[in-house]
Amino acid sequence: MADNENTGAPTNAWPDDMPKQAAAMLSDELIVDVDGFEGPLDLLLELARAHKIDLAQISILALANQYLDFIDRAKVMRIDVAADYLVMAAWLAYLKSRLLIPAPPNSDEVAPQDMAARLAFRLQRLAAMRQSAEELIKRPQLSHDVFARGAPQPLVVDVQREYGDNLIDLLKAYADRRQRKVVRQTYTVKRQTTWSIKEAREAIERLVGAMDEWGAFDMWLERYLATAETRRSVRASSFTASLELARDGRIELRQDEAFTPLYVRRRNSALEKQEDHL
Amino acid sequence: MNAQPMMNQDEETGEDVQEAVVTMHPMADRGQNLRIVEAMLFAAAEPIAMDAFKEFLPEGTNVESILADLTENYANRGVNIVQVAGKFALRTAADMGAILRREKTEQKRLTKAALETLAIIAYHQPTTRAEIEDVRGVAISKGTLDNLLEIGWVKMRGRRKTPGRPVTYGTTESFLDHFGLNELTDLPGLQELKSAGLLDGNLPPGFDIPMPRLSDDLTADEDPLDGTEQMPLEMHLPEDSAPEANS
Amino acid sequence: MNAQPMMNQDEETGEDVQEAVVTMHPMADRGQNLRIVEAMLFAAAEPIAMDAFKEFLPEGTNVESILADLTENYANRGVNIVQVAGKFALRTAADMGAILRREKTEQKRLTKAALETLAIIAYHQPTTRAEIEDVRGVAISKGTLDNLLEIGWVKMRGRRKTPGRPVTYGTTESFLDHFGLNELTDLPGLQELKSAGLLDGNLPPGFDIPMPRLSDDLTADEDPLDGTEQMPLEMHLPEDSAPEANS
Repeated sequence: MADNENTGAPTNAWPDDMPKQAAAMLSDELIVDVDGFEGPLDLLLELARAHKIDLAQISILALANQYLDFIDRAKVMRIDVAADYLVMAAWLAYLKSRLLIPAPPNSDEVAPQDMAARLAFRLQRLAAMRQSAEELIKRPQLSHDVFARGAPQPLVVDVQREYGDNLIDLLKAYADRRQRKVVRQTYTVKRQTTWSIKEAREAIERLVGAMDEWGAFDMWLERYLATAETRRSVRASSFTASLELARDGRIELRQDEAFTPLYVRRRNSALEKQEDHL
Repeated sequence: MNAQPMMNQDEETGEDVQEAVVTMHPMADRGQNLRIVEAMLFAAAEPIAMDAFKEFLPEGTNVESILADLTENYANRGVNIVQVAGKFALRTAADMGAILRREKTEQKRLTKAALETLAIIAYHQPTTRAEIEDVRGVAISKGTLDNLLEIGWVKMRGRRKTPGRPVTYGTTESFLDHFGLNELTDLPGLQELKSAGLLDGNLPPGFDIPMPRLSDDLTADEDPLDGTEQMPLEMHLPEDSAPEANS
Repeated sequence: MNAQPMMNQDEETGEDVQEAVVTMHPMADRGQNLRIVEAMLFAAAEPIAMDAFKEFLPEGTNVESILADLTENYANRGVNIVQVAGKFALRTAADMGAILRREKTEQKRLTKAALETLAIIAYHQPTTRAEIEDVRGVAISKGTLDNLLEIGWVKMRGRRKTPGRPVTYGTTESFLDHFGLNELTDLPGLQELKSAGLLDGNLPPGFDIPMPRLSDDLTADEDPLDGTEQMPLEMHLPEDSAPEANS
C-alpha cells in the first residue's frame, strides 16, 4: 500500500507488498481461530508478530490495515466477531483516516500520532509482559525444580503458663467467700424469724389459753415484734391465723370500728361466762 | 554389600540424567552421586530405603559407601544422618533439640472459682471435695480441681476415714513457692485477715478460720491413697450428679 | 554487618542456653553456632529471617558470617542455602530437580491468562484489576485472580486513593520463594523493562517510572484495606457495574 508515505509515522518496517502476502498466508489459520485471541490487543500483537514487525518501530497504519483486513475476511467467512473486535476495528479505521488526512488547524483533538504511539506502547507493553511471564515460569520453581525440606521439623515451642495470681488474690478470694457465706447464713436465720401462718396459729392458741378477757390484738403480738423487719410478717400471719381460729370457734374477735384496735379472747371462756350467766 | 551392577535395569530407569552422568569422570561421578543422595535425604518426607536410592543412581553405584561417607561428613554437624527402621533420614542433631526449643510463657490467671477452691484447700486441708463445696456454698465446677492438680498447686493427700472414703486434698510445695510462703503456718489467721481489711469486723461469734497445718503427714482421720484414684480428667465427675452452680 | 555486641540485652534474652554457650572456647563456640544455624535451616518449614537466627544464638554472634560460611560450604552440594524474600532457606540444588522430580506429582500448570496476570502484578505492583486489564487489553476472567490469591502468590495490599477506591494487588513472600527470588528487583528483565518505560501506566515512553515496591508498605496513593474486601471467591465481582450473579 502506498499509504505509508503520507502518514508521517515512524520508519515503516513493513514492505508494501507484505500485508497482502501475509494476509493470504494467515487467512486460514488466523481467521478460523478468532476465538483463540484474548481480545483485540492480543490479535494486533499476533498480527504484528506474524509479520515480524519490530514493535519498537511499528507502523500503526500498516498494522491497522492488517487488522481491518482481518476483520473484513472474518466477516466474509461469516465468522462471528465479538463486539470489542469491531470496536477496535472502528477505532483503527478512525485512526487510519486521521493519520491519512491532515488535521484542521487549531484542532484540539489528540494528535493521531499520539494515539498511534499510545497503541504502539500498549502493544510493546503487552509483549514485554508476555515475555516476562515466560521468563518467570522458566525459573527453577519450588517443588518442581527445587525442593524444600521434605520433613520439616517445626521449632518446638514450649508454652509455659505463668500464673499472675498472688497471695493477696488468694487471701481475698478466701475471705470474700467465707464472709459471703456468713452473710448468707445470717440472712437464713432472719428468714426463720418470719412467721408462717402455722407458727402464728400455734402461738396464738398457746397465748389465748390464758386470755379470758378481751385484749388488744396488737398487744398480744408485740411480744413477738422483735425487730422492724419481722413486724409485717408477724402481723399478717397472726391476723390470718386468728381469723382461722375464730372460724374454728376457738377464739372471738372484736373490733369497734375500722382501723381501731382488734380485740381477741378465748372462745371457751366466753361460752363459760355466758353459761355462768344463764 | 549388595551393590552389584544390575544389568537389566537400564530400560526401566534410563533417563537423560543417567546418560549425562555416565559420561563423567569416575570421581566427578562419585561427587554427583553424593549430591543426589544428599538431595534425596533432604527432600524426602519419609526415611528412604537403600533400594530407593539405587533407583536414582547410576547402576552399580555403591550406595552403602556413599551413605557411609555422607554419614561421616554429617557426624559432628547440626544435622545428622540417622537410620530409622533400616531406612535413612536426616535429623537435627540430638543436642540441638534443647537449643531449638523455644519457651513461651503465657500469662494466665486462675478463675475466681479456682482461686477460691485453692484458698479453701490451703486453709482447710486436708479437705474433701464435699467440704470445699460446703465452704463455698456451691458445687465445684468440673475443671476446677483438675486445673489446680495440673498446675501442681494441689495434690491428693489420702482418703478420709468416713463413709465413701473421699479423697482428701492439700497444697503442695509448689503452691508455697508460688505464693511466697515459707510454710503453711505463714497463712494469715483471722486477726491478720481482719487487720488487713480482708474480713470486716461484723462477723458472727463463732466465725473461725482453721489453723493451717504444718506437715504433710496424714492426720488421724486420713488413710493413705489406695492407688485407685483416677487421673485428673476423669477424677471428679460429679459424684452426686448435682448440676454445678456457676459461681 | 550489624552484629555488634549488644550490651543491654542480657536481661531480656538471658537463657540457660546462652549461659552454657558462653563458657565455651570461642572456636568451639563458632562451631556450635554453625551447627545451630544449620540445624535451624534443616528443621524449618519456611525460610528463616536473620533476626530469627539471632534469637537462638548467643548475643553478639555474627550471624551474617556464619551464614556466609555455611552458604559456601553448601555451594557445590546437593543442597544449597538460598535467599528468598530476604530470608534464608535450604533448597535442593537446581540441577537435582530433574533427578528428584519423578517422585513428585506434576504440579498444576497456570493458565496463560493467570501467568500473564501474575507477571503483570509482579512487575507493576501495586496494581489494580483495571490496570491489569488495561495491560492485557481484555477483562480478567472470573477465576484468574481468585486462583492466584488461593495459591498464595498474590495478595490484596490496600486500596488505591482514586474514585471507587479499587483494591491494589501485589505479590507475596511465597511468590518470591516459589520462583527463587530474593527480592522483587531480581525479577528477570526488570531493569530493561523499567528503562524502556514499559512498566509505566499509560504514560508515553520515556516517562520516569518507579521501581516495583520492595516492601509491603503502602505507597502514597494507597490506603489500607478496610476489611470489607471479600474473600477470594466473591472478591472480584466488578466494582463498577454489573450486579453479576454471585456464584
